[in-house]
Amino acid sequence: MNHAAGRFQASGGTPAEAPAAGNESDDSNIRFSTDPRDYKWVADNVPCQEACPAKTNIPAYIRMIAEQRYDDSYEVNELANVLPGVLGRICSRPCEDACRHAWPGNGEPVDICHLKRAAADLRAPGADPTPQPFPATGKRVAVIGAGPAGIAAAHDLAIFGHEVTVIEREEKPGGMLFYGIPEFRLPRDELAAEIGRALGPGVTLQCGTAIGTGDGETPLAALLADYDAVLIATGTMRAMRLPLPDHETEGESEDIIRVLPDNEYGLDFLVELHRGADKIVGKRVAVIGGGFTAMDCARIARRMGATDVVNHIRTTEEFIPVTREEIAQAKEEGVKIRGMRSPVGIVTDDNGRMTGLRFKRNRLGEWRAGGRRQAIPIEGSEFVEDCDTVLVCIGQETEHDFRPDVEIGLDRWSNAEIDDNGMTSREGLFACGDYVLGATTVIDAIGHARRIATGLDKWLMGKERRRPVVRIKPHDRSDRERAFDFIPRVEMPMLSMDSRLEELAPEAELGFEAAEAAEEAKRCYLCYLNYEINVDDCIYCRMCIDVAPKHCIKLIEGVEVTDAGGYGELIETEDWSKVRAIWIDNAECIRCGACADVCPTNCISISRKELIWETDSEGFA
Amino acid sequence: MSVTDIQVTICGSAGDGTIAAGDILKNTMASIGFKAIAFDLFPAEIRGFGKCVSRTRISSEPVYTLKPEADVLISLDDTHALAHIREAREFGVVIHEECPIAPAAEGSQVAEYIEPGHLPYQLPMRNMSEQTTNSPRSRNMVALGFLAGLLDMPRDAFHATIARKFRGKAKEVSTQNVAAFDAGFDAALAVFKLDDVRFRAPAEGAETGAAVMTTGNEAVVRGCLDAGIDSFFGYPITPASSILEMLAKDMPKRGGRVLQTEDEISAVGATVGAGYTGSRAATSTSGPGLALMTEMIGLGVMAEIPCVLLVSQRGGPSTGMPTKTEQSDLNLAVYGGSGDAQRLVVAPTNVYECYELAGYAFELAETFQTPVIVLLDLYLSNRHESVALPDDPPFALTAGKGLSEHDPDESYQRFAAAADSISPRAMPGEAGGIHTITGLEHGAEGRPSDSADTHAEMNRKRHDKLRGALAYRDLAVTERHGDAGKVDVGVLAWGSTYGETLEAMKQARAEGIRCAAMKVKMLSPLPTAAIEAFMDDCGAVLVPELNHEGQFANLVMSQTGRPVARLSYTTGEPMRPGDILREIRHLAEGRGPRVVAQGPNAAE
Amino acid sequence: MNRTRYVLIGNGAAGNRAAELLRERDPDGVITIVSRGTLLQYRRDRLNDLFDGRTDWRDYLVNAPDFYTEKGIRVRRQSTVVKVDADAGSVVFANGEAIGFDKLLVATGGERYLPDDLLDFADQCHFFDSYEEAMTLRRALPDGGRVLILGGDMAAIGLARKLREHGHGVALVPHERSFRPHLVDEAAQGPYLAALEKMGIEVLAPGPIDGIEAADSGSGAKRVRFAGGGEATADIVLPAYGSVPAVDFMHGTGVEIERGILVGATQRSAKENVWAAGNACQLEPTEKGIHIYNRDLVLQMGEVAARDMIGDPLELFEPGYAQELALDADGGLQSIFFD
Amino acid sequence: MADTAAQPIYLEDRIRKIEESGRLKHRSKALPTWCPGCGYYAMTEGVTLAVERLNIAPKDTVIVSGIGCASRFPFFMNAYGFHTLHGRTLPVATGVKIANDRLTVLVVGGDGDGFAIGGGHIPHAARRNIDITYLLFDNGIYGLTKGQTSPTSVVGFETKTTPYENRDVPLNPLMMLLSYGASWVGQAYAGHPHFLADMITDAIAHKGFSYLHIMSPCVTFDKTTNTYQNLGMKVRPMPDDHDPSDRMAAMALASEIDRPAEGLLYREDRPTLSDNLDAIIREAGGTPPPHRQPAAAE
Repeated sequence: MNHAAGRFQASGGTPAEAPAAGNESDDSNIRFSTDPRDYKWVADNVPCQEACPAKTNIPAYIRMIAEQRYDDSYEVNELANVLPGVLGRICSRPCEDACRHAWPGNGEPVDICHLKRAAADLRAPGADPTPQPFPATGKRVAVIGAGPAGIAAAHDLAIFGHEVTVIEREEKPGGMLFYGIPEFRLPRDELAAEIGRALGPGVTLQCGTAIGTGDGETPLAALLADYDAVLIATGTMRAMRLPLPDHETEGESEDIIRVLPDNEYGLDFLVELHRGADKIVGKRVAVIGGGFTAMDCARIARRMGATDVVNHIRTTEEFIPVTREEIAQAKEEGVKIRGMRSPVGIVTDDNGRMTGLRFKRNRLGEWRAGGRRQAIPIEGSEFVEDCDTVLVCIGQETEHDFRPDVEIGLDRWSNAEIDDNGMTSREGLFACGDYVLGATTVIDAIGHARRIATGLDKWLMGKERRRPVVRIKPHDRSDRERAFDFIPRVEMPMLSMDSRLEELAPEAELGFEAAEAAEEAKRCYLCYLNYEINVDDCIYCRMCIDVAPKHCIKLIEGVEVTDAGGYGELIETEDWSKVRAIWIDNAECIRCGACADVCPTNCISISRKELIWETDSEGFA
Repeated sequence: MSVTDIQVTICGSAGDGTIAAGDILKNTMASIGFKAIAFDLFPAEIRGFGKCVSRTRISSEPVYTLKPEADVLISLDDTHALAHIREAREFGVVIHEECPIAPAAEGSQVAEYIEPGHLPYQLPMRNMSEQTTNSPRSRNMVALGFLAGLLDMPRDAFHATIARKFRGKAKEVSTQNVAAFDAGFDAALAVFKLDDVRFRAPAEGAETGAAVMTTGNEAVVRGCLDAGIDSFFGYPITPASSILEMLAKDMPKRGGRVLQTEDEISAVGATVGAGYTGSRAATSTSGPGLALMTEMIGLGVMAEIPCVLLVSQRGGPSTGMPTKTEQSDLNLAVYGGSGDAQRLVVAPTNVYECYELAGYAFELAETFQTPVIVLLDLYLSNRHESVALPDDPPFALTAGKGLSEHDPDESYQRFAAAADSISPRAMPGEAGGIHTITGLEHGAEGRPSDSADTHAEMNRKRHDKLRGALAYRDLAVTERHGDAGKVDVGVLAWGSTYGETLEAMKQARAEGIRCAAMKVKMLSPLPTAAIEAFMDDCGAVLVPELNHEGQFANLVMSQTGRPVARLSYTTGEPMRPGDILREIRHLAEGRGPRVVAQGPNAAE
Repeated sequence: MNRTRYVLIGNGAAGNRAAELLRERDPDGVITIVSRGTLLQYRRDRLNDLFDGRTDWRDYLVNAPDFYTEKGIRVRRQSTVVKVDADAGSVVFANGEAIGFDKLLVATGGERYLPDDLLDFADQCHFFDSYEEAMTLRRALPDGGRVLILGGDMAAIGLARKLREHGHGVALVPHERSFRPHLVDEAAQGPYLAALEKMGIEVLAPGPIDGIEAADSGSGAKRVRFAGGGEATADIVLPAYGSVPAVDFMHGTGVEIERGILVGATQRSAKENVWAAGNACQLEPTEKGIHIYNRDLVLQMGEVAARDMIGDPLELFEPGYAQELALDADGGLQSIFFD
Repeated sequence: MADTAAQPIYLEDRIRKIEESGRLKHRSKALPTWCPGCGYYAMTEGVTLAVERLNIAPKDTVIVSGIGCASRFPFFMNAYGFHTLHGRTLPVATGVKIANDRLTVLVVGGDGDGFAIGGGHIPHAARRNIDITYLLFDNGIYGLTKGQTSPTSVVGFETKTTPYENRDVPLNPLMMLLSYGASWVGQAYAGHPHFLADMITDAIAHKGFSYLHIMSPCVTFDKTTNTYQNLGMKVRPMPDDHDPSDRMAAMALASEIDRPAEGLLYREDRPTLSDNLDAIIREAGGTPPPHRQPAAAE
């Protein structure tokens, strides 16, 4: 592999070359590995990065915060997830669920998300990363949709040296970021700034341009003709219809939610609100559903003056796909969550005005994917809850109306079907983000988009020009103290409740002060540090075991090697004649460094193992 | 009377050939079928002009001990002989030099001290030696010849012995000694024989030639060699040094290795190491050395290692009396060391048994996987007896359970439990038997353990396995002599004292006392059953021994719970049969047991 | 303290008696009897009994060994005195050893007198002066064997009587020294010789001896040839000419010697630290030096000497002169030497 | 590879490598019980490496220990082991070797065991040149008995037995061994396991009495003097110009106790005790029995 290029790219802004603490000053002994065992090591040992759809190098950026290197920290983020400031607020944080610190016995997860924001908040004004693009390729790529996926893809394609045009239907870029997420969660100026930076040089943005065959619309076929490649990133902008047994008879057009006043789909409600429409809600608002949209709707309703806002969910709190903070904050703001119920119909009075909702009680059923549970209606358990406004937020789906002229293959969920590079059944037509995945999260969309961008580039150029690689660098200390492990998770400072509910705009979360950020950053185990015993130098004295904080250093006779080429279980033994090695179980290791400090033969080495993107404008052999 | 029973004491200074003369005398007598027993006394500090005394008892009947008095006393050096002049009995012969080198100062001559009851024979030995050999060095031969002539001993037998003794030396050495001998012999023919010291030809059919005069230490050495000893480690100490010296000479001839170590601790340590490695190994020492060795003996017991300790007791405690005999190390041999460290202790009572027990010691050690102490005393080590050692030794060259006796399907356990409490023993170099042994208490596999059960069980194992030694092959651990059945007095004795015991018993029986004696050859474990059976037959039991505390009596009483009469004293000399006889009489008169712990003279 | 050292040369009656008395009077003195022989003092005068079967020498001892032990009297036997230095007070033995004395008693008795003409033939003869000689003679004399006595002193005549009792033949060759210690002139010998014949002793003709030799090989018998022709054979030839004082070793010591050591009334010699008693001494004044000391007299002498040695002399005693040899009514010999 | 880049350590490769090294077969099943960090671990590994390199079968190895922290050493090795008495390792080892020259005999012990109670045996093992290897572990303290002063404790050392500080001058083991006539005298440091293993290998390979002085901390009872840190700073490599056949030069090195040099101080080749004993046997007209001869000698 072309190391020069790897280093070049590395010096393009990965923390590898970012100005760093002493132990990083010498770069001569950095290695790059594509050994599957190293990929597997990272996957196994850096659970946050593994969990992050965009593979953000979380330990690196958190460590930099601890070192008050906010610009570097922001840059590390940007490289992976393009919109750190945004994600630092509204990310669904799969990383935190995976965080080692959250593992049994280790306490609460590190506040990875908010540290991301801290990097954005605390960095020097205007200190934007300046990625150096590849030489121009002369290829033109059209990206449909300026949502998270579109922005991320466009950003990457531009860096690959292509000429990119982003076509957005709405007036403003951002997609769900702008039209879905309420301002109190994502200040619009912050959003605009990040999008502006992301869609930097080499990207043309055309807003207010709809794709379609109608008047003033641009047919997709035409785009396919004009551009070397077209990438659909339109996401899932259609609300899912609420199935109501009482109203099954009505067809699509007579969806009671759409026809009956005071009933509305939350998605539409939010989009219209952010387009600038005047929206009002009654005193009593019933929100159906427990996703982010549902939470947003409920909290907006509170801010619009509703006094009695209830989230009706089919199962219970613990099974709904929003962060704990989200629920907590909603509750603080007076939002009620009522579980184990499914709406069966709308209750109306004589003159047809809605007065309430009829529900059936549920009981918990089978587990479903993503840690959800099935809800099984209980016959004859119906009951009614009165309400003035109903907002339905049970999910979103893709819409395909914009391309009557171009047929592509869809999957059983009617999402676009694509190959490894991201190309649909139509030559040159690619798709990414929710348009392919179905309704997911922002970070999912971004992560997917960047992968597809790589694939698209490969299709265009005929060879792979970016790939993940494991960067290994000696590290002479743990950067941590055992005491850090006992720091409690730092609470996010919040806007006071009354000023929160006064208007829609003010951001509820105030963000970390530098000190708070630093304190929280200390909590990170820095899982990218690899503690290894050099078996050649080991005298099996077990001094390391003696000081180990937990059963993290083991006498082993072997290790399972998985099909993936990585390591499975360490096979422990108490039989001296079978002790092949004393080995640090990185799954257990909390990177406290105590072992390295006491080893009499200094046979415990520390190295940073990071998954980074290696690029090569010439492409890899 | 037709019995010959003559005791000759030759007294001289180192260099006078005292011991040599004694050797020739006793060997000659043995060669013509007499029973002989002899005990030489060497100077504590060899060379210098230390005193040498050679005592030989020649008898046509079996004898078990020296007589307290000599029939003939020969002085080769009056200054040393003076002290022994009273040793000659009344009307006994005293042969002494007539012509000292220089006019002797008053009081320096035996002549002046010869008791009225003695029959003095002045003899110009020096002149005669110089006349016949041009050197005064053969005075001893002159004296010996005179003795032989005076007693009408067969001249030719002496010639043969002299020739044998000087075999390997220059021819004239032998001929000159013979000449000197003849000069003395002829001189004796010229003197009128007062016909008092009687010498009679040996009884008809006394087999000649088979018996050789042998010391206890020599017999021990022969036993070791015949048992195929591989390695020997020793440190010089009187009276055991000669064992080391003789083995140092003879073992290499058979491929054996001998090492003189830096001290007794090292000696026994190496012995244990070699024993552990499968070598037939032994060391030799005396009481003070044994005291140093007890710690290692404990290890041998604990780790179940075969090794042999040849111990010759001397006067104690501490440095005590290096050149005097005593039986005061019994406690040390049987009990010495820390913990419950039972080991095998065997004690020969005569020279043949020195051979027998030294040889069997190796078998016992290997069979029972334990240290074996062969307990002699100076008197037994140094005394000569005419014994016939077997041409075909009775000893097995290998013994004990080896690795082969362990079930190969099972993982090897050095200390595995067994019906006889003896585990198969693997030795370094053997595949499949790798193990580690330790002085720490350990489990069956040898790994240290301080669990209560393990300790109790292993202690039991280490003790139980030794019971087998009481019935090992054809090795008799006790022997009874004298009257059968019920007796008035039984004498229970061990070690060299048993000789005096038999003499005393003979006399007692001659006096009509029903009397029996039992020798105990194994002191640990003690053959209690046999001893109790003996005690059942005895009206009273006497235990004579050469120590102050009555150590054997204590041992017997503690293990049988029965009372015994003690005769224990320490004079540094062998016990006097007369003292034992006196106690036998005392007990025979039905007077109760008494403790006699003073010297013989004070005893009446 | 200073213990007086008494050395008594001679293991006979005088010496032993003196020793006994010295011990009684001087418990601390160091008393040493010196003897050439091997045995303790024994009764030479009783050796005739050998022929009655009393052959064990122990039967002739005057005292058992422990007598000396108890009395603390040392008896140095097989010790031949070769020199005495009276002034230095030392006695030197043949083996070169010297012992010192404060007071010396010479009681060596007499030694066998052998005429010059017999000196060459001594080894063919037997003697009867010591137990050893007596036993040798007895062993050599076969049953009924014949003994030829040359000269014939009283001891030999006593033996002859005993031999006759046991059926031995006895012959005697008279000599001027016959009947010693009695002094009997040859001329006066007739009746006494007759008495001998009466005793069954064959009396041969006197005359000088020419030679003595083995009679014939094997038998051990001896033949005596007489200068005057003629010869006689016997199993035993026993010269018996009496004795003379054994005092040669005393010459040059300063004592006066005529025959014996001349002593005064207290048995003291010319040297004030030297005494003599018994046959070794010669009492003064002598009439021709004739002296016949029987056992009683010898014991007295020893006692007198001892008393004087310890400084407590007895008043002069009258040496009872023994009577001459005599004949009884029926012609039998009468002598103080017959017990 | 020479470059300093952190070579990734792929566990299964390591495990395979160790497996192939064959040294594990010299270990027993029992897990060592020394204090974590103890230099004895380095010694244990060094020995397993050495005997494997020299291709000595476990069954032909005998490890003799005395009392002290070394006493358990044999239990952790797959070899014939003999845990003997305090200070008596050399006599026992002598017996083992004399009994069977085929065996490789290793003696392990500490400074207390060797130079205090056992001091009297060392001169004689050395002068006799018995073909055994004495690995002396010097941590200048009694560890097993929980921290008392030893013959190599420095002046001023404060322990339970010298609460007012040790005032006895420590002895100089290397100097002693050199003057005793040991035919192989070397020094190593537990903190340098690879070099230690090499030295142990050479010591065992040497035909004759080899003495290896192993400096180590007592991690439990000595936190001040012989720590890994202090020793690590003190030790220095053997000067290149040192000639191991020069006894005086070796003594000079031995006397520099403040800058202990790691490596071979002295070696000479001369007949071993067994050689001499067999020579005696031949002179006496006997034949050394084959059963105890080294395989080579058969």
